[in-house]
Amino acid sequence: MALKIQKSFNEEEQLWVLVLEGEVDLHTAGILKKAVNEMLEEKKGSIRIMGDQLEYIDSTGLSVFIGTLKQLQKENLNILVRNLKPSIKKLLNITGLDKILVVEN
Amino acid sequence: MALKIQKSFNEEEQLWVLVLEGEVDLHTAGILKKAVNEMLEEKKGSIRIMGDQLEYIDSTGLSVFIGTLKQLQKENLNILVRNLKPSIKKLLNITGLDKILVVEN
Amino acid sequence: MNHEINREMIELSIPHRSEYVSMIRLTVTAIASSMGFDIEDIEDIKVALSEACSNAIMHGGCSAEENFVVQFIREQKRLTISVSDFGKGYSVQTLQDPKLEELNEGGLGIFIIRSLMDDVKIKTGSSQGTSITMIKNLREEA
Amino acid sequence: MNHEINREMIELSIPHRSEYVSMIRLTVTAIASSMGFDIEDIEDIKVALSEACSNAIMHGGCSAEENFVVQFIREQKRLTISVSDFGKGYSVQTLQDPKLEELNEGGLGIFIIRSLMDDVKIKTGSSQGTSITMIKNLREEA
Ligand SMILES: Nc1ncnc2c1ncn2[C@@H]1O[C@H](COP(=O)(O)OP(=O)(O)O)[C@@H](O)[C@H]1O
Ligand SMILES: Nc1ncnc2c1ncn2[C@@H]1O[C@H](COP(=O)(O)OP(=O)(O)O)[C@@H](O)[C@H]1O
Repeated sequence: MALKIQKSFNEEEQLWVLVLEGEVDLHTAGILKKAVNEMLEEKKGSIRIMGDQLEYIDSTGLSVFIGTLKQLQKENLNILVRNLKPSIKKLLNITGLDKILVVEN
Repeated sequence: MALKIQKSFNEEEQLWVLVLEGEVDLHTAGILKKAVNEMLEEKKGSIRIMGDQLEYIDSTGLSVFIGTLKQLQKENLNILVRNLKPSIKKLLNITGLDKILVVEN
Repeated sequence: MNHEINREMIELSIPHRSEYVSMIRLTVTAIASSMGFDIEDIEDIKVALSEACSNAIMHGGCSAEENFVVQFIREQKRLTISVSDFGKGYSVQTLQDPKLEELNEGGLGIFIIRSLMDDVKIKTGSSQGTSITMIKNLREEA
Repeated sequence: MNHEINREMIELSIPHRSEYVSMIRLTVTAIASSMGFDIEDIEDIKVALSEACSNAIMHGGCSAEENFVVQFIREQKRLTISVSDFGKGYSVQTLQDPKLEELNEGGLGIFIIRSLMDDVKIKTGSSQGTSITMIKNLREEA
């Protein structure tokens, strides 16, 4: 399974919505990084990640989040995550990343 | 993926309907054989195999069909197959089994 | 995925147990689809490989503690798969085409492999083990 | 599926390429689920194994033509997985726990493996290659 990415800017909330579908691993993390960088070049804003269809992520994907957070925090922006699977929540918890980005539910 | 089997006797057409779901291979062919034998012990009758959800079969499964045909033909009964995937039809064609059992569509 | 590969080898060593045949199908599906084989070819490859593995497990005469080996060689335009067991072997000369009209339940496996794959070679012999090598070529785009 | 197994070994040899990590996850999912691990444990195992494979691929320093080896040892009550590369190795002593508050992008992999698996051992050293062995125990039924 590969990774599909949908991005759109939510004008109302003034943030990027990023729908991730599939698996983020060593093979696909580069695609995620590229998509995020393009978004932030187009327009600076917080990013909400929709995790409903995110089946898998590991440290190679979390590193992309961390790198992005570093950029965003300078401008007081953040990453928000929504509807993550329990296994992925567990990973954020283990690494402490859930204390740095915003887990919306 | 394993194999799930549903069997029921269709009184109107006086035949067994066998719904196969999943994969018939070396590991699961024994379950199929057992199910068929139990059916025919309960009541002799032709067997219609519903292939809508049969994802995979190979010679270990075809051998069960052939062994069953041997029993059925003695009583002028047969095996009918319906809604098979193209790859499975191809296999019946290669082996010539499509000329011995009844392919309903 | 489209970088140039000259030749890559993937090898799987598996116990002589029927439970593992479906896992081997998962593996070859992943390999073949990433090479660009279409659904029909992938199904052909899955069946042929399963037949070879079933033979190793059923006929090799090895115990479940012993392993057999599946090797995949991935080249630009073809996939070569070998299944090798270290079991009792057999005599290829005695193989006959299946006679389905007589409703023989056995003898279909190697016939099916030869029908579905582009090239098949068998190396076997009494107590030498058996190695069957089969090739599927990627079809040229129309 | 419930026959008695004392100890079975499955081995996979794979090129140093990121494309194969998802295939390795398929393999371990099949093994772990047939052993009776629950969904949560299977996810833990998938992540830990992927981390180890990513490290072999990223840090081993091997070319894509070389292979690394994943070995699964399946016992009644536990699964032992080793990932071994024949690359440049490293010094485990210098490993530090990740400092996420400093937003370091690296150094999470081994920390995650240790968090998710029941027992982890690393054998490595300059130009000796690296072998990481991790164990997950089947939980007793409640
Ligand atoms: N790996 C093997 N080891 C030993 N004998 C084998 C092996 N593969 C095939 N054979 C022999 O060849 C015969 C034909 O095999 P095959 O065409 O697959 O049909 P089947 O498995 O249904 O008998 C088998 O019955 C067996 O005697
Ligand atoms: N298989 C390996 N071969 C060589 N070095 C390795 C290997 N695995 C880990 N390392 C070293 O250990 C460090 C920490 O690994 P890890 O915790 O997985 O984090 P990361 O991969 O993000 O750096 C790596 O940066 C690397 O220097």
